[in-house]
Amino acid sequence: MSDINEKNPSSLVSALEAVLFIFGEAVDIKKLSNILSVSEEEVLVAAKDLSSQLSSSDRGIMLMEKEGKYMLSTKPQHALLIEKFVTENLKEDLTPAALETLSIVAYFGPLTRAQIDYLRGVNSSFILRSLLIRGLVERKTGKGLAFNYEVTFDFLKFLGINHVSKMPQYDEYQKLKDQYFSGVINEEQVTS
Amino acid sequence: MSDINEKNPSSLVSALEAVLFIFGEAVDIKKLSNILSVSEEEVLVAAKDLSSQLSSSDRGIMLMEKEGKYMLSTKPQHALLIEKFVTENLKEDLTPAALETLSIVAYFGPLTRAQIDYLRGVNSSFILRSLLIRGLVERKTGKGLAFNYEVTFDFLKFLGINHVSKMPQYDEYQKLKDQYFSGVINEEQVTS
Amino acid sequence: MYQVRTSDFSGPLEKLLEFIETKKLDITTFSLAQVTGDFLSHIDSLKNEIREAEHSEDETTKDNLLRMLADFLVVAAQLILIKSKSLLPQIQLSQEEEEGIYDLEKRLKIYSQLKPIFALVKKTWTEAEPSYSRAMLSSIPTVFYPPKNVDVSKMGSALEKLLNTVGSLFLEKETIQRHLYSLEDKISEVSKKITEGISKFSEIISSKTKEEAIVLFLALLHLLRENTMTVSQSDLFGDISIQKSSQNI
Repeated sequence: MSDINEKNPSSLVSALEAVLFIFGEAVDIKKLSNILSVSEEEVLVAAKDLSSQLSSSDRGIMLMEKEGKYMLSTKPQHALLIEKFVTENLKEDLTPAALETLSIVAYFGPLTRAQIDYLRGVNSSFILRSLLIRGLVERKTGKGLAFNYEVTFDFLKFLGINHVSKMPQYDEYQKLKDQYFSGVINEEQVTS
Repeated sequence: MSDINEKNPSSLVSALEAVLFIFGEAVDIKKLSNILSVSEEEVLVAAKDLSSQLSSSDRGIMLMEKEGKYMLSTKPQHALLIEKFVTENLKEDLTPAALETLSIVAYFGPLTRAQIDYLRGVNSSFILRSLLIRGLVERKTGKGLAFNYEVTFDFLKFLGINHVSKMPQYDEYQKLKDQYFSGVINEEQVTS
Repeated sequence: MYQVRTSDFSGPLEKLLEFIETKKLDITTFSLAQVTGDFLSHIDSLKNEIREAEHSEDETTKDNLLRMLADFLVVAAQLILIKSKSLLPQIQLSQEEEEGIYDLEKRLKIYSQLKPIFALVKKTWTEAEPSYSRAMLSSIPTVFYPPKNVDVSKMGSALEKLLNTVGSLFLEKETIQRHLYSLEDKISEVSKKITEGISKFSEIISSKTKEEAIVLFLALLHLLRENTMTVSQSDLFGDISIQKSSQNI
């Protein structure tokens, strides 16, 4: 195996699949570009290629993508088969507060806590903490001091989708984000 | 999906791939026939089909067969790449989040994952998994269904101490242990 | 994870929207003033639940209710501003407070647009078949790989840093409780002053800050609903006269 081989587009798709298969968890595009010795753009192209190949009905797995991270998972139509021998990750019910917060973060995230509070009209620190503990949202350091909240791969897995844009009526509500929330969501808000 | 769908040859190949993907280890054909609700002959045909599809140069994984057992693994041409990737990952410095988790386990272990999550305020499953693989923490079966996490003896030796009680301010923190974990929900309640 | 005893776990905006929809009103400042009473009654029922929960062992439910009450009080304060502006024109609102009123209206409009999403997500969450992934490096045997950047003192400071953060969480809970108790105090303050013979609301609020005046007004509305007193206003923008009701307090 040499780096030259990996530059062959077909080998690159193959190597990408192998790395994601072994790691199991999500891998950052930077790490992938580094290990595969290709540019991030080339990783992007290979990921797109892999994803479209896996979408064939013969394939049992799919490529998930979120914020520049990739991971392989099973297609949702096999859930009943896999449930028979996997016991972890039980999907628990959501309280209305959890549902509200998760929905807002899924459709409009990444968002700061101040932005979530604004949209919900209440202080969300407690419910965000519980969603963080359940592994349904995660937080990342944003541009300022405030954390940005977004949904996790586990959340997407629970819904059996490989990208957040597969949420129902996602595009429709993105329009709402642009029109209605201008000045709310896009503004850099300082959290207390 | 219903078992009838799985009888569709294309779906069957897809289902076989999904099941083997999750199992990770070699699975007996009897077990596969049972999980997929098809005859062993049908599993054989699907396996042959899957194997030939995976042999395409775009794919990074392959189907291995040995004495009636099947398993997915990466293709041999990626062996060096995978080894490099795995080693780099294991040798990485600990992130602040991983250091925090490791410290909690060292001072307050044995702890369940729910207790660790509660104290950190975020889900720790990914970090605990990586600490496990690096041999820094180990898990043991506790009283209930949940695992208990504690640091390994190898790690203590690496730190130059022979017991966790030699950690700085150990006794002081022990006194606070009950206070810090008072709000954690009982593991049995969560899983039931 | 949370064992919520109440099936009705709606937040303040959802509740407000519900009251406005019940009265078949549009989302305007006027409508907000119309539903202030309903909103305050709802706060009362929340407080009753908290009292009931006092005897329960369920700390999580108590915590949830307290936090929810705190959220409702924040919105209640804005509603009281709106209501008091319509009843007590002598209260001059600052630009910030005027904006607060407009903001509540705007947020309620946004919230009403968001509401269908919650139903969509709930349906998807309940019905979707999940996807599964492999455990991290599941085929790799455990080998001891000690990190270079770790020693006992670094671990000690990592823990100290975390425990400091956890400490501030406990503090946050106390702050909420303190605010709630101060509201209760104001209610008894108004009640006491009336017993002492003060009959004009303007006298009660004369030497008070605007924030206090608003809480006192909230207390007044509260006592009104409990029928412990009656109020009258001679003209639309006049002072409010307070009479102790014949019933015992």
